[in-house]
Amino acid sequence: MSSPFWRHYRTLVSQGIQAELADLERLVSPVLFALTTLLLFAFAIGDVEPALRVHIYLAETFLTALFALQINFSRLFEPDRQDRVFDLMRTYPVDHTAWFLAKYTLVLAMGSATLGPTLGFAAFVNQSPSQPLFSWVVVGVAAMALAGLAALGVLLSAMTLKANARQILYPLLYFPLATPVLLAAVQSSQLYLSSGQITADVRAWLGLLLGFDVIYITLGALLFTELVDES
Amino acid sequence: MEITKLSFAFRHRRLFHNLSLQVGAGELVHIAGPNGAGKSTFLATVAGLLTPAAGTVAYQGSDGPIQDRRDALEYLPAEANGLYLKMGATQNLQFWSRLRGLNLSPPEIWTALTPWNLNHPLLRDGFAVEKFSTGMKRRLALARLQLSPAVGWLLDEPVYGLDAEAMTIFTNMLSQHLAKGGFALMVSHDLLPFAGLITKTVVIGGKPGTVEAA
Amino acid sequence: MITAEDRRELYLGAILLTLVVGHWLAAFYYAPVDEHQGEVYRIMFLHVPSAITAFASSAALAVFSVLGLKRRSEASLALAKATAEVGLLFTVLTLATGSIWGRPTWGTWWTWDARLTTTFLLALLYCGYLLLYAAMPTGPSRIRACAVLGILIFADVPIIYKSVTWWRTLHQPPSMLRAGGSTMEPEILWTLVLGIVILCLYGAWLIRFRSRNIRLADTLEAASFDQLQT
Amino acid sequence: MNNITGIATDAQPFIIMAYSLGALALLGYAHWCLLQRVKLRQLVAAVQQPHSAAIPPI
Repeated sequence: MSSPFWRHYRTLVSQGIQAELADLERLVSPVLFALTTLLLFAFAIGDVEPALRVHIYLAETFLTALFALQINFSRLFEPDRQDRVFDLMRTYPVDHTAWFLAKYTLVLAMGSATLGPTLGFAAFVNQSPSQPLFSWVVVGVAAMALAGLAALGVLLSAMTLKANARQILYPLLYFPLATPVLLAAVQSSQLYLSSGQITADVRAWLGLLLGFDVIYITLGALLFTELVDES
Repeated sequence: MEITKLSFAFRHRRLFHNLSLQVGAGELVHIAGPNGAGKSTFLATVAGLLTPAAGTVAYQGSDGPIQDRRDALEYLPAEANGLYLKMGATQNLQFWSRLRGLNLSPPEIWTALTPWNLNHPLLRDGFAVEKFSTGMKRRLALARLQLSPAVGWLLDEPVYGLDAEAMTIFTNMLSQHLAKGGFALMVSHDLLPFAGLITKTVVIGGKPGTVEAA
Repeated sequence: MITAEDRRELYLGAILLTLVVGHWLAAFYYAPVDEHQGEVYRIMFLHVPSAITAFASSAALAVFSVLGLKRRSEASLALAKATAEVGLLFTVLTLATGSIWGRPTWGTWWTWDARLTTTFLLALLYCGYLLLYAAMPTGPSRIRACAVLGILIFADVPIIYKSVTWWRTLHQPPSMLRAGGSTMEPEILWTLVLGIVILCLYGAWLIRFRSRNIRLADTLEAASFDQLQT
Repeated sequence: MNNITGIATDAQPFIIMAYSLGALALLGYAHWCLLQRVKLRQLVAAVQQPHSAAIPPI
């Protein structure tokens, strides 16, 4: 497996991870943002009668996840933007698909590092004696959502690399495109939690989520090359 | 390397037009011309960063045409060194050399740092490169160049920020590279150290893209 | 100042515009009264063609974006940008007429009807495209970035539509926006089809006209840079 | 167009509102494009005067 593709992939992933570890702020700030957002939701929504608690919990969790992940995605190329590393990388014989996959893997890792605490903390603050809200199926749904969003995130990040007012432009492009993921995640989790098992409806929603993932991973790999080629 | 009729317009402004140039083994081409004439744009175009309006850049390896220009060229930008600023010197060199297919152990990287006297236990590891001085960053970038197997160097103000001692180290390094059959295109405001080495001069911004033998 | 070419373009535009107005008259007087909604359903003859033009524009945007990636020319970017602009115009028109139609029909200005919601998102996506166009400096990287976004938008619309439709069917049966039940009387059907064709043609004309303005502005920008030079 | 004869009165205001919005959008945008085209043509004419840099015929 030492063909250039995998060598480039491993080199880029390990460099990406080291860049994250070298600058811990990049991992901590999205989590802090997520926890703050969850508190804001709790203060805004206040007490909820049990019937609605599950629905509110899921809405809060996935909205917070969507916002927090957006921070990870939009700052993905930050280390590469400094000192023209990104341009230099383009003059190196790097396989562009390996480059995309490396960035995708990296943002999956960063995303899980944000998603984990978000899901945990949301269940923790919203639970009640009768309703322990944490469920591994919801975590699975969140993982599927992350898989699609990450591909979209990498593509948008590379696309807006040279745009000015990037910080405000990114969410304006990301959120509308990500709505199907939010819908699918909340709906499938809610149907599961209310019925207790994977019904046909839940499977339908998960199928849509899977469709989104597949489309955006393939589009990502194809279109990333277009973004990185000359100039 | 064979450049034929390369022309480039930046924001519809013609920087160089129909510029043709042959660069053989052991040649050092000096890119001359007033500021803002497009010297850096020319190097970036040859490096593949910018799409030329017209013309081609062809790479003739000893055993036939080179498929990917990026295998043959190592680019040194003018105002940047391509360094991960939050990481250490060894990590940086290891990354770029591994992308070139070299699997160097840290001690091997340290020996590459030695000529640029960056091989200090406190400096080479765990010390973010952003804390380096401009000259030290430039020397680290030149160490990357030295490690690279690429045959052609595209140097944009290589000696920027270097002190006299580093300047001589760079000149020796460049002449060794040329002696080994490598070539280089260079933009430099300071030509004194390279007097004997330059084989050709290309003027950009003066008369349109003419080539005069130095 | 107006060249002969401009004049020809304007004649074509005038013809299309009269066709649009002519169709409106047909919508008022030729199409019969609808037994469910009475007269107010006539808004459909503007709402549905406008919606179809808006979604057709997203397809056109994708086509110009792929062209943009292939040829990397400013011309394809100008066409794509014009398409996004006209698309935005028609999505906003669709939302406005949809909500005006909704008021007498359901008593509210807005319902989370699947098609309306998707149109709303499409409007946001067009705005995003125009923002990216404005945020990037002129040059090949802008052509590429906008082209990729154009393709993303087109890829996402069907997913959005499916997810929104499922989201709504869980709560409310498909809305009764379709006038005259499933089988439309021939007069209504033909008036509607005619309206769709005419409005799409008019939309295409708007795109062409606007894209030539953009090309003209690009050329003048180039001239101003040359002026800078001398 | 204030009283479209032959249309039931209660639906009239909504139809008028919708179609006038339609006219505003379709005509307004075309008008804006036309004004822009005229302005650009004037600029081109001004630029192509003998004293300024030559510009390829558009």
